[in-house]
Amino acid sequence: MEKLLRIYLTVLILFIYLPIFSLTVFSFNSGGLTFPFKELSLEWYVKLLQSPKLMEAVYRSLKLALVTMILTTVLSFMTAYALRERFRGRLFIFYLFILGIVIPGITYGLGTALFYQTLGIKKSLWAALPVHVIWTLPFGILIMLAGFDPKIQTYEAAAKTLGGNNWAIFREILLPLLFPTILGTALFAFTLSYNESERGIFLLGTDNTIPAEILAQLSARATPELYALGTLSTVFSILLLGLTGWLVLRKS
Amino acid sequence: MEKLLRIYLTVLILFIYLPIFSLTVFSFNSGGLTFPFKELSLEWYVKLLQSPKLMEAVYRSLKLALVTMILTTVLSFMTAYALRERFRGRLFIFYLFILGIVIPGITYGLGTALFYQTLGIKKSLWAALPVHVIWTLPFGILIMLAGFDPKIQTYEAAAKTLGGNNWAIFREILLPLLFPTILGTALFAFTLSYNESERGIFLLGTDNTIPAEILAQLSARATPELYALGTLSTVFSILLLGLTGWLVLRKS
Amino acid sequence: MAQSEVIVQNLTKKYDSVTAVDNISFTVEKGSFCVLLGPSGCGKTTVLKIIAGLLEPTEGAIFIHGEDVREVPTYRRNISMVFQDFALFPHKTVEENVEFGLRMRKMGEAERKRKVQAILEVVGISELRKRYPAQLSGGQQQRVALARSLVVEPAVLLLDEPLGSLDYRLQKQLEVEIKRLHRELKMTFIYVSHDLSQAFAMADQIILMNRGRIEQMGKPEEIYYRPRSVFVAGFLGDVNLIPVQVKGFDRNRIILDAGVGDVYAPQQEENPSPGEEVFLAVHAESISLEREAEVCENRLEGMLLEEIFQGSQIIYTLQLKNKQEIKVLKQSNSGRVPGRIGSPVPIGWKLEDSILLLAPHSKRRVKDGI
Amino acid sequence: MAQSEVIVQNLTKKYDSVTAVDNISFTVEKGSFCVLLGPSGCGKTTVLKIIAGLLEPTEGAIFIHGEDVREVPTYRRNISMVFQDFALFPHKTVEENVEFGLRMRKMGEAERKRKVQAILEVVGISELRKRYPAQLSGGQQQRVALARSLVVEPAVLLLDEPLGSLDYRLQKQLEVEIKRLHRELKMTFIYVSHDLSQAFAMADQIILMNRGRIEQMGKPEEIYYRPRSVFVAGFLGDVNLIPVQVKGFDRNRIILDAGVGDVYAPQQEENPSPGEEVFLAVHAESISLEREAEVCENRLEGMLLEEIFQGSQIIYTLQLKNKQEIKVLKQSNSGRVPGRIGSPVPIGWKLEDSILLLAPHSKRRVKDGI
Repeated sequence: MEKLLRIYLTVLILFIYLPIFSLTVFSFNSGGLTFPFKELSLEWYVKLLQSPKLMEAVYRSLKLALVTMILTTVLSFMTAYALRERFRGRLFIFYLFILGIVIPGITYGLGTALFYQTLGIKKSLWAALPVHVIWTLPFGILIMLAGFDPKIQTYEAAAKTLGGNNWAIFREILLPLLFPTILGTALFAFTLSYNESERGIFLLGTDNTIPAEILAQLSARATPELYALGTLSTVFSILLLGLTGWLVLRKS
Repeated sequence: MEKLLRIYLTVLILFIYLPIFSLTVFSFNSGGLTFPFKELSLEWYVKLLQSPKLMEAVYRSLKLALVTMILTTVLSFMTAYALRERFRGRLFIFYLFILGIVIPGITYGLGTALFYQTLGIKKSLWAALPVHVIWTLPFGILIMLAGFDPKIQTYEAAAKTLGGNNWAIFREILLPLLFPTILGTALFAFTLSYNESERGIFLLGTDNTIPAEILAQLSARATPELYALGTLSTVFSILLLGLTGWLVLRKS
Repeated sequence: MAQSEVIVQNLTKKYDSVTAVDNISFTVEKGSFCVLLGPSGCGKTTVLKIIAGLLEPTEGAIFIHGEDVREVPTYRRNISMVFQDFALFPHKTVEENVEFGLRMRKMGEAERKRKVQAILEVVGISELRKRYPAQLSGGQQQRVALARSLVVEPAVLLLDEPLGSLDYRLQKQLEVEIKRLHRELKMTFIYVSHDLSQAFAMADQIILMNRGRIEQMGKPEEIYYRPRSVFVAGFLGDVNLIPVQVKGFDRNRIILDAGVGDVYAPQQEENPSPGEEVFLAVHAESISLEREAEVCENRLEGMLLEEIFQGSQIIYTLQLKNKQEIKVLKQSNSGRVPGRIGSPVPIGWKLEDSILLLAPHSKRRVKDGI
Repeated sequence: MAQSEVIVQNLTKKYDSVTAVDNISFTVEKGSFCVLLGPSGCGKTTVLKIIAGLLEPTEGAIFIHGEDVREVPTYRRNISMVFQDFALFPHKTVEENVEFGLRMRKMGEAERKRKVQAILEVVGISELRKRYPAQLSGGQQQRVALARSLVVEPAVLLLDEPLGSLDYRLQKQLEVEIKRLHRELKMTFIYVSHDLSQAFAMADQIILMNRGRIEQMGKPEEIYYRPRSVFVAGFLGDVNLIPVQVKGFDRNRIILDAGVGDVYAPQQEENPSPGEEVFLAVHAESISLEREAEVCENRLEGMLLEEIFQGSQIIYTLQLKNKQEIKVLKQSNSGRVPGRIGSPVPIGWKLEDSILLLAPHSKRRVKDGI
């Protein structure tokens, strides 16, 4: 039984990672897209660094992801804090947020574009900020809610009976105890935003983020420097997720 | 304090839903894309139904989502069942699955396309199935793990001491107790797959699913029947998520 | 006259349709040790949390040190609380945990250090002050929790089943220490417990609750020797409840028909009427067997069913002719063994050990709800 | 000679670096009631789970009904188990819960119904058979759990602190009922508990564990009157542990220096050497006060520190001149009050009540780890 499960898990995981692996392999192939692997080279990585369009897009993506991260972290803390209390409609509100995950990304992006048009807001990098936050927020709330374990409520009660006011409790109890969770939320939000393309694509105008730029370039022609970029993005995402996991689970 | 939180939640939720709302409003506008709302009409919905290309794409999306749903449900049950046991590397495996959420969708789709090319697999609807499963699986595993509450392990132990073998325990204890969670996982997977575009787009070839078709048509020109379609998809997603929520939380 | 430290007035707490606390009132005197006692779900912890300000009452008022605290938040109520699972801050050392309340009160560092050191010595854990809670045993954690609550010198210390998660042996040791701390520090303690022996060991005043109401309050001896309802008598554990019917009165006695013979109880301020069906409560240790029984005013005959060794005590179970069981408690070194299982044994008790229960719901069966 | 139902042989269970069970062996006789007793974390539940097959041992063997069950999965071991939190299937009615084990055994429907009805009557809940577990009180749930495990007529019934989550009063009632079920059904019971009085009330055989090892096993009276180590004596609760030094021997006695005078213990099979430091254990209820003390062979003088009312018993705490505290237990109706707090009181006990503890770790302080 246990052996079977082990084999199943191994196969599934191999299956998930093989595509990434092939992308990585070909990004180091001096031949580029085609099958016979010619020669190991960093050629495409060099080209990537020399492409101002791609590098600008990377810079834009990083800026957007950073601001999204800050907003998401603050908002998910507040939301999770509020959702912890039992009140009428609590679950309904929770599901209203979770809807952000299942709602069709393209539809949502399209709707926002239309909404902006109605309000007369111009397309730009920062116009995509709200849809990024709305995409990352449900994940942030889920992580935060998991982090608010029931014991924390007892610690808060204890701190109150010892004379702690709300601010003291936040500073002395919540912040230090939830610090790993907060940091985990931040990193997860950053990663999600950095990799987002569907929602933002209609809002960015000419300010393409990197996934939007890849999508745009791919419509024309697939160049191997995109493989190099994909490999780098993937490695970066894995590192951030690893850090998130370590932070969230370290205490238990 | 409580009032402030209420206001904050209301504003945030309004903010999330206004774009969807404007999409919906304009889908009923006989004028179409432009701001002055002319007249309430079902014109675009009728056009949508009369567009064979869009309707075929909807049919393809439903087929793919259904198969993805079945595979995801079975695999997430097995994975969550395996991950429940404490074993060395358990968390590592868990994070390998979760990576499916944060990995850049476009990169992943691109990698898979490359991988298929290497293996000589042709682009088609079913070629997108693996990437859909890999996208929905981490969510499925998360829902299942949340559903496997620790008490279930005690029920299993009790059933064992009463003479129940593995199959009897699955049939009599796990299946009935986890039924709402299993159904919830299925619905969530269906919704995610139905709305997926990034990963599949390079694999579908000419067999566009509906989000892929929307993306393709939008590169050319935004037509208001897409608004009608977006509105329908959103309503459909909301209904499925509502059902999921009800199923997962009914027992508690 | 002693000063009242805490006054609870017509307190009610409702959750949707459930009434957890139902219009209760009591007073705790300054410097006394009050135990809120009762089965789980009786509302005792709810009362404690309302006093602490961690829950809001639906109706009623709380006065602490003469002040109506309805509008006063927890952190300004001059109370502190010890929780069942200790609730030590896991990211702070023992010293930092204990210091927390003093820092909240903006006390200077030198004085803080001095006070922390002093209280750690009082509870006997000064050598552990640099450790984190996870590095301590259950008993040590409870000492830290006590120190942390005591160091702020609250007007009232609230304790919510603080020994509930500890081993029996440790419970007994800490009971003694908590009692000693109370005596030395002269604070007012309000202690929630479901354990009768804990209440007896520590309380000046017991408030016995059931289903959100107060069943009886008073000193341990009052509750033990003068239970006022079948619930209270049942809660005391080793009490025999014998259903009887009032036959009449002679001199200073009430004559009762126990079904297997007449028994007697002292006359009350308010006597029951002849024909009324009531319960007679007799403590298991008040019952004499064999020769000793023959000099008692109440005499019945039982058959020995069972003999259970309990360490320092032995419980004998006897059966009357109408199948009513009678428990008798004897110290195990008393050396008398009342014959063999199945043999007849004379049973007796003194007139003053007959407790008549006249409370309104005295006819409810004790097994109710089990 | 009685037949052995369960044999545990050199059982060891290690988790990574922690040894939860350390090479223990014991035998449970057919039809007996065996209690695995010990503080939390002593390994008693681990042993039970290994017998049930829910955990695999690191080393050692288990025999049930003569069969080595190392390779036998739980569902074919002919045992059943009652869990601390009952573990009733929440989606099945009482009847369906109880029926489960019989269906697993492929029993026909008519016989199943008959057996379920019979066992529900035995545990006294036949009127609840259509209810779901969530609609039952704690006591009722426990009866269903018992019925569900008993109906399959296992060779051995395992009980893992089945009363741990119930109120004190309910515990006492169900103790009696479990004991009665054991007597009537003549099954072998293995019961895990941390509660000494539960073990005393029910066990034929107590296996007292500490830190993964067996400290002592035997009948309740043996453990109570002949504890073999400081741990066991401490676990018994109301035992006075007096550190003494062996001075010498006279006639049938060992002369011991208690620091405040000489005391005596009966000579042992293996006597300690003069000069050795050992502990003397004396049960709190074996100690006499005042006039009664003067006729005892062991006599000391104490000062009354404290008097704690405990319901049927009173605990007096006295202090010897060297600050050693002595607890004395008297039945509260015994009427003798040993003077006022602070007054000197003669203390005495009989020679045969002196228990000498020679166990290897007898010098460890009882407060260790607290």
